[in-house]
Amino acid sequence: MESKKTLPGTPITGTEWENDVYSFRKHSVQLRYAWDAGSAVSGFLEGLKEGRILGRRCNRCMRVLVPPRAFCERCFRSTDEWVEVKDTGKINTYSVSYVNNDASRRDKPLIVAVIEIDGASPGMGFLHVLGEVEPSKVHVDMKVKAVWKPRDERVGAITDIKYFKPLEV
Amino acid sequence: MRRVAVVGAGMTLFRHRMLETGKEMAFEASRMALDQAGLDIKDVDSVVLGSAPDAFDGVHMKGEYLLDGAGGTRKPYTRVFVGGGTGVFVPIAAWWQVASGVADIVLVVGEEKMSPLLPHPQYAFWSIFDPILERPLGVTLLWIFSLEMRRYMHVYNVSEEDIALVAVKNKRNALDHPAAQLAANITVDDVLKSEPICWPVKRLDVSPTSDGAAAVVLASEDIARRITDDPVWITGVGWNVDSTYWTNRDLCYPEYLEKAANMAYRMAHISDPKKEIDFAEVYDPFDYKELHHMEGLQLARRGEAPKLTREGVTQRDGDLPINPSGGLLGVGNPIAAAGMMKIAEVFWQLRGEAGKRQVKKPVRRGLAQAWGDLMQVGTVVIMER
Amino acid sequence: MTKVAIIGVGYSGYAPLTPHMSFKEMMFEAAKRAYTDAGINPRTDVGSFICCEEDLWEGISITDEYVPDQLGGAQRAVCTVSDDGLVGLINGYMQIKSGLTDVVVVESHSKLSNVVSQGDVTRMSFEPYYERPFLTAETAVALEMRRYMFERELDDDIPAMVVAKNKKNGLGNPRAPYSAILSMDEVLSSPMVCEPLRKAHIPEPADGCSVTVLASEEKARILVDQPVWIRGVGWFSDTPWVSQRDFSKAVYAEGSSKMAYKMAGVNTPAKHFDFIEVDDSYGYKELQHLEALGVYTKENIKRAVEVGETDLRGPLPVNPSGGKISLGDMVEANGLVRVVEAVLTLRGQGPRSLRGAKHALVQSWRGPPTASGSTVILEV
Amino acid sequence: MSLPDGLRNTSQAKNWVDSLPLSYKYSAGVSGQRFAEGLKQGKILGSKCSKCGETFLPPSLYCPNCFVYSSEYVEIPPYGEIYSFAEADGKAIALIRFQGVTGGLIHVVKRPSAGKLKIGLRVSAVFRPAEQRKGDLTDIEFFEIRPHT
Repeated sequence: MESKKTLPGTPITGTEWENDVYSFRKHSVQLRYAWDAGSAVSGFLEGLKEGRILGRRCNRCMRVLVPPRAFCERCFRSTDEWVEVKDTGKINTYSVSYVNNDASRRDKPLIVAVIEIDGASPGMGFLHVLGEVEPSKVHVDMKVKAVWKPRDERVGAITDIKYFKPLEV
Repeated sequence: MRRVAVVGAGMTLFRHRMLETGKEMAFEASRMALDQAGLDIKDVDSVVLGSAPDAFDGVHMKGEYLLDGAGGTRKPYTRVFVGGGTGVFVPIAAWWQVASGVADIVLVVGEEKMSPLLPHPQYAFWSIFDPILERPLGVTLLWIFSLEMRRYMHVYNVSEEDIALVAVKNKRNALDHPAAQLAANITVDDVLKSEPICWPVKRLDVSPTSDGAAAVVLASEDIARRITDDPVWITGVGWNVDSTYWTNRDLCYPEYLEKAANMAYRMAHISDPKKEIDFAEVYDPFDYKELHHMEGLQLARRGEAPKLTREGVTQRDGDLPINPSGGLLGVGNPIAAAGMMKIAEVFWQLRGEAGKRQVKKPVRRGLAQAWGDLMQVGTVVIMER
Repeated sequence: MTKVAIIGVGYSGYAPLTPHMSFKEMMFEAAKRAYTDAGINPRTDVGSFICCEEDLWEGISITDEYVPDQLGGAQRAVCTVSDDGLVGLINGYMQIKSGLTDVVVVESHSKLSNVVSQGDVTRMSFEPYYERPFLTAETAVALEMRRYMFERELDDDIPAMVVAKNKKNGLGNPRAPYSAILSMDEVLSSPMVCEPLRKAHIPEPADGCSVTVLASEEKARILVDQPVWIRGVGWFSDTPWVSQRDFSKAVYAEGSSKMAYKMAGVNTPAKHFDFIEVDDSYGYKELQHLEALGVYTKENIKRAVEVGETDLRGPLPVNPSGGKISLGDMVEANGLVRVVEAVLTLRGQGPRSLRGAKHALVQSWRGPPTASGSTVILEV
Repeated sequence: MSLPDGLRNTSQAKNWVDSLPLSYKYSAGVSGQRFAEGLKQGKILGSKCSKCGETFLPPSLYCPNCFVYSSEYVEIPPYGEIYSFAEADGKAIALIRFQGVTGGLIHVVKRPSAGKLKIGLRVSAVFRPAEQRKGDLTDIEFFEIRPHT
């Protein structure tokens, strides 16, 4: 490859792209889906609507799985029962997002975290956002608690929890 | 198990946007690989293509769309996919075609055209998350990597400075790569002061989005010996996928990569990878990933990779050169093509054809690795002279 | 090198809607059945898991992320082959042949009921600059159908007879949700979608999951009494450009079957098989595929349909399962769905008239706008 | 609430609705760019392979048979014939093939005022006025049946 000084390819500059110097064809589409949540996630969402976080226990490895699933991936068997876990937990890891999902800048940074839920097996938790706290005050292992939307605004969604806030505040 | 050799490699420039369609880039890289192998398309028994999400190129079943560019017309042709791990997985899927005796010569192509997606290719990554439990939170790809980076830093007490050294090294290595998109001479300070995107991830910690393609040709032993004096053998392959439930795993260490590597080491009869691997192209879409992956590959003990980096061990003239190509951070990250670029680099290094990028010590055995999905996939290929 | 056998099959769904289970739960159910059938534990006995699926049918990019757990494949060698399930099976076959491993699981599924924008997703599969502006799946199919019927001088009644036959075959198959007693006249009076394509020609979408377990000869003989051997495999693609194809023939089916015949040593395909499962989309595809497989010719295909040679009780039953017309369109799972049917039939668990069948061929096509397909030859 | 292990009635089965809004800007590519420039001049350009001599439409940077760079772009006279057609919603879409060319163009065919569309009918491209052309296939307004054929 060293002998070949130039590699194939025709780069387009930002200006050429913006001004449509070349021939482009545009196509926009809104792909709509309606995913079946299934038994485990349906139960989880119903729990959220009631202000409760639910896990599933596997009676072989005895783990309490959060988010819940109908099967235990370790034992390859159906999970056995619902377990209500707490709406508190500790931060496993966190970060501070300055961008939206289309790479545009956010007006205000957002703190996101993986939260290990109390009552689930060690290390089990889910992704959510933090509120009522400054980024500089957050730390790994910090205790947090869910802040729920009012009952009549809950619809059975992960966003029925508005955010998690520090427990000691 | 038949022996399988790499006999040629090729690639396009990696750039933010290219005029070429995905088909055309696939052709350009494939043609170059066939030329290096001295082969015609009629010699090729089968074609395997790798490309990451359809949402980038904007074509559903894009493997079908790309097939003529990859040389698949009127041939056995297929596409394999393991997220970001795809680039290093395509040659594995081609390897078992040759090793099984079903094919003698296989063209292996990695392609990615990320630029068509508006307003930004990053948007596609929203759709990799669980539609019910994660997407409603507005999650981005950067979140999960910054979460993993933070966890890694916390558990092994790694500093942002140590991590930045990887970006500095790889972008500098890329100055010698003719395909490079983001080669640069920068300092640790530049990285630390670059704009925070999703702390602890900053602008210069991250590889760019890119268009590009890369290809290699695999051949059975008898054919390889006939067409080249310098075949490079694939002596180990491994891959592994961890649980989907990434919020249930400790992100500080990539267990799936350890398992993928062990699969490849077993096949290549390697018992002490740190001693037996001469250099490696490890997956570095973010600078901390190079460290993380060195540890998963057991090229460093857990938490030890930052120290090796600080000591210069991973430089081109070091004892264990890592990413002499310049990696994704320097050369660019057209996902499946980026993994294939690493395969091509190991091939060129082992043949002594890497020019200014050639590592200082003599090399006999190299490793290429990629990673992807929800921080979940490890793919490993070991190649030897 | 070792022979490769199918030692277990499992399925779930196979219905227009499956609202009671997520795709993961559907996969778990099919996998459990396949592992029980094969007598294996996926956590200890499997060397590799292969899943066939496409992102936009799932509504999830990098959809292989969501595969391992429900198959028992977490922290194992799992990969996606973005192709028909039959090509996944062929890759599993090669993994075993290469000596890489001795047991491979191959899975594919459809949750088409969850895809509200099915038409838009299909349109996204057309080449964006030259072809997408003018084509939909229906127009692309109608173009080929018209030309094929023109060249073979077929009247509308011939594809309709295929549809009626396969709808009827499905009535004997407990897994076929779209089976029916449907006369040729009813097919011909169904609404015109895009002339000459009618609504009754088009396979209806279905949800479902198929799982197969493959094993080396040594393992197969230890694990099961009745392995089904894979004697030949082939996969092949014609040009992706709709505009550059010869509509009169299925080049991909010809290429893939030649490859499989060579491997299996089949010289006279017209006489070799006890039954055949082929892609039967739109009725006419069954005919085009049978020609490409070399079991009929362009001269005798019309008569074969007219006199019922391919009927369930004819000399060469084609699609005894009811085919895609009766089982439904399960996108990437289509080929694997038919492998499950063929395996069950070869084990004597299919139609009564096929008890004792020893040789079967399964062929699949990826659907519009592709010209890619695969063939597998099975034997007990 | 009693917690069901599985779902016990349809109302418990949840279904999550969302969409994936996707917006693309596709490059016509190296060969597509040449084709687009041809269209603006009222020309249909194909590509020719120096190795096998075959001419392809759509034009391609490479010969799909020989897999080498195409040597030249050649103008194809805008007269072809209907290889096949499909009719829906009062519109006819046809694959039009040109003499000596592999491939063809898929486009709208204007129905004849008398008679029906048939395979084999000869058609010609009707270009939009030069000032309305944008460099994509809609620069050809439609194909029409050639009179006196």
